[in-house]
Amino acid sequence: MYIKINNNHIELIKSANPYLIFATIFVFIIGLYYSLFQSPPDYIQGDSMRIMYIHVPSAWFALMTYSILAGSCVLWFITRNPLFNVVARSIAQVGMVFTLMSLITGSIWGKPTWGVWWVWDARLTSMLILFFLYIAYIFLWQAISNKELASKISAALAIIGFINIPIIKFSVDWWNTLHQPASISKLSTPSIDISMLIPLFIMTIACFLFLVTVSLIRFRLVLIENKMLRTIN
Amino acid sequence: MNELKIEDLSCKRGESKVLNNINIIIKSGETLVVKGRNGSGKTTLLRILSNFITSYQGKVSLNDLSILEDNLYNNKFNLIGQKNSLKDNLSIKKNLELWDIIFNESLDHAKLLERDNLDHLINRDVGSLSDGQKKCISLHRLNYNKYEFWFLDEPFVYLDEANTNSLIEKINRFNENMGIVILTSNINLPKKFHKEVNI
Amino acid sequence: MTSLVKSRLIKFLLSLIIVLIAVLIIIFNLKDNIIYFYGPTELLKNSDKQGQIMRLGGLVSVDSVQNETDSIFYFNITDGDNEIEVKYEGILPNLFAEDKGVVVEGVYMNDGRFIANKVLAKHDENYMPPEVIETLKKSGKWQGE
Amino acid sequence: MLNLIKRDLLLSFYSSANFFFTVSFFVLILILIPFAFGTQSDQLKLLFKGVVWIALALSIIITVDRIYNADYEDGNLDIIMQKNKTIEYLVISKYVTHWFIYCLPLLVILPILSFLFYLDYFETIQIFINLFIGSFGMVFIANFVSALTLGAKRTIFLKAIIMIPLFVPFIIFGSDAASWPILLGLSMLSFVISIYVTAYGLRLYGE
Repeated sequence: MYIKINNNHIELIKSANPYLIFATIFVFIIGLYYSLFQSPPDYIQGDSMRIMYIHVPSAWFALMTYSILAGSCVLWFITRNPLFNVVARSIAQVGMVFTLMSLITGSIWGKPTWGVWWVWDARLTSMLILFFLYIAYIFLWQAISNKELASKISAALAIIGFINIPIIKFSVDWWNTLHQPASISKLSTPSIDISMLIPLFIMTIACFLFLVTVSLIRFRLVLIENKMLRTIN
Repeated sequence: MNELKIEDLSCKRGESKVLNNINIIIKSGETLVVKGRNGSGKTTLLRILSNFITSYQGKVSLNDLSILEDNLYNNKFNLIGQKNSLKDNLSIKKNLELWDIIFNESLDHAKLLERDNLDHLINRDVGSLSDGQKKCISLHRLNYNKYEFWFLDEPFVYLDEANTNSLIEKINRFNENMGIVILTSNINLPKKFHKEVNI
Repeated sequence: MTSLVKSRLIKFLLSLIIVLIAVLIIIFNLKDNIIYFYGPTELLKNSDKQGQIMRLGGLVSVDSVQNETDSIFYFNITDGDNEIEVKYEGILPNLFAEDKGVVVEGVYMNDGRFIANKVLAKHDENYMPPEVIETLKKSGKWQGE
Repeated sequence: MLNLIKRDLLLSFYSSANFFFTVSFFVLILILIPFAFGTQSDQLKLLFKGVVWIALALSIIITVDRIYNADYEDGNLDIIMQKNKTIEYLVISKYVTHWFIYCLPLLVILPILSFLFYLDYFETIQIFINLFIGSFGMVFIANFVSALTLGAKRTIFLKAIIMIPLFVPFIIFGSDAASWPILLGLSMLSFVISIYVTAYGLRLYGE
């Protein structure tokens, strides 16, 4: 079973690239404008809460990217369609960047709010472990010279690592942590004001565009690297 | 009477097809020489026959029973791969002891090594031997004698003329006892065996 | 072939049973191990925690903050039911305020007081601009602390 | 299965230097505590309970290259896999020998060390029980990581990066005496995961 992708698709991805990059930068600028100038400060935290506009989307996408990664590894094992393997490998690096981003912005936010850069509570620690899981996935693949084998082995590792995702997600509900629980999921009571939701929403779209753009570039590179194009024609 | 049958065997390694529609039948008492250039799939064929590779197209069967379903099949063959299966930091004697346990059979190694003129090496560390000597010791595993097939991957590499001849003699004796030998080689052998196949 | 399926089924069922037992064991014993801080009620219930270094979390009680000098503070931490008195020497974080969440790290003394050497402000999940808080409070819809 | 256990024990007996290195490594890490933190007995006691887990984790990480790698590289793994058609049995016997050769000596030496760090009998027994249960789980994890990284280059760092996050739960719960049931649960979970993944890895590298 070969990839159900032909050269036309690759060309399409290639030609869509500049537009996607432009759109990403454009939405990022709008989002930054809204979050830095248009939105009001928080009633307690003041201006330092603006970091949330980048912190929250990157944490979401760190988790989501890993879920897609593990999910496509599972699908690859079931269907044996190499497309899923290529997808998993294209998004891993972006996921790692998102994780690092949320860790860094989180500690910048933590200093003025909590009073410390870092605490060893369940949410922060499990997020750090997620970062190492991404590293393990990426470098395990690189370290094994037989690339077909490398894909299978690192996919198995990615699936095992998925145990960490529900731990990150629910750590704030299961245990007493310093990190606050999710703000968005509670629809009944207003945890976030609408004037703050708008920039958060724009920044989420910007992060999503970033994920898609970089993943598509990586997708093309991975295909070329694997010389899978040869089997298509 | 054993009959090993390979039907329409094709196998893909990574992106490249290494075996393409191979059909071979080998009967008891015969030797098959698998020839081919480097990377043509000789080792792959042996690893399919030894049940290590299980994802391939086509069918390999022993007496009309697929080797994947034959639970006893793994106890019938003796595979000598290209690696020597020797621990470099141990003496030959200790290595042989370890093999005895894995093969679940204790041989009179001193006598067998004397027959092959290797008995003077028995207390030497494997690390200090030459490649040819290591290969001879590796082939010593053929003395475990409850097997019906020998799968030999490049057995003549590193062997000098005398050792080559004694290995050929061993293979002949095994054939006379109705054993099947499948060996790979990319050089011309001094003797013609029963069957030869180019892949 | 059927024997292969059978052995796979047995393997699968066995591992399922082991996993279930393991998860049950973990869930039933996972009470206060990963806890980052204790609440006042939990601390008062367990008098064996006295004299140990730990973290205490809750809300700062209204009208309980007193400062002896510029750097020594006394305040009570409450979870609605119980209160524990905390003494802290140092600089309070900006977000420290009465009726707000806080986590303190220090020693739970034998006399039931808590000597803190570190105060962390715990942020809640609400993000609101100040004007909205005012209007919410006026209309009585504000349910936060 | 018994054959393999016998063979591995004999092999480790022949190259017993490995075994002494592991024990010395474990002891040396713990001996560093008083140098780093001073010799105050209360403090030593507290630190010992935590650092003993780090020492165990590191000792297992340095042994991980010896589980399957040597046999894979010299070709013995082929013979072993051929003779043990049910790879799960092979894996279980590797668990047994790996634990027996590399973890049991550490547990045997633990009481002596714990007296050096002023722990009383009761605390020693508690730590011993926790380490005993937790070491199994760590061995299971080490085995599957070893099987997954058989063909990888620069392996010891890579293995450490993969294994340390997986060891974190054991280290979190290990230092609390009352949490041995959680360690038991974790070990059981890692057993099930490990046995499938190790067998999968070995089959892949066998191909």
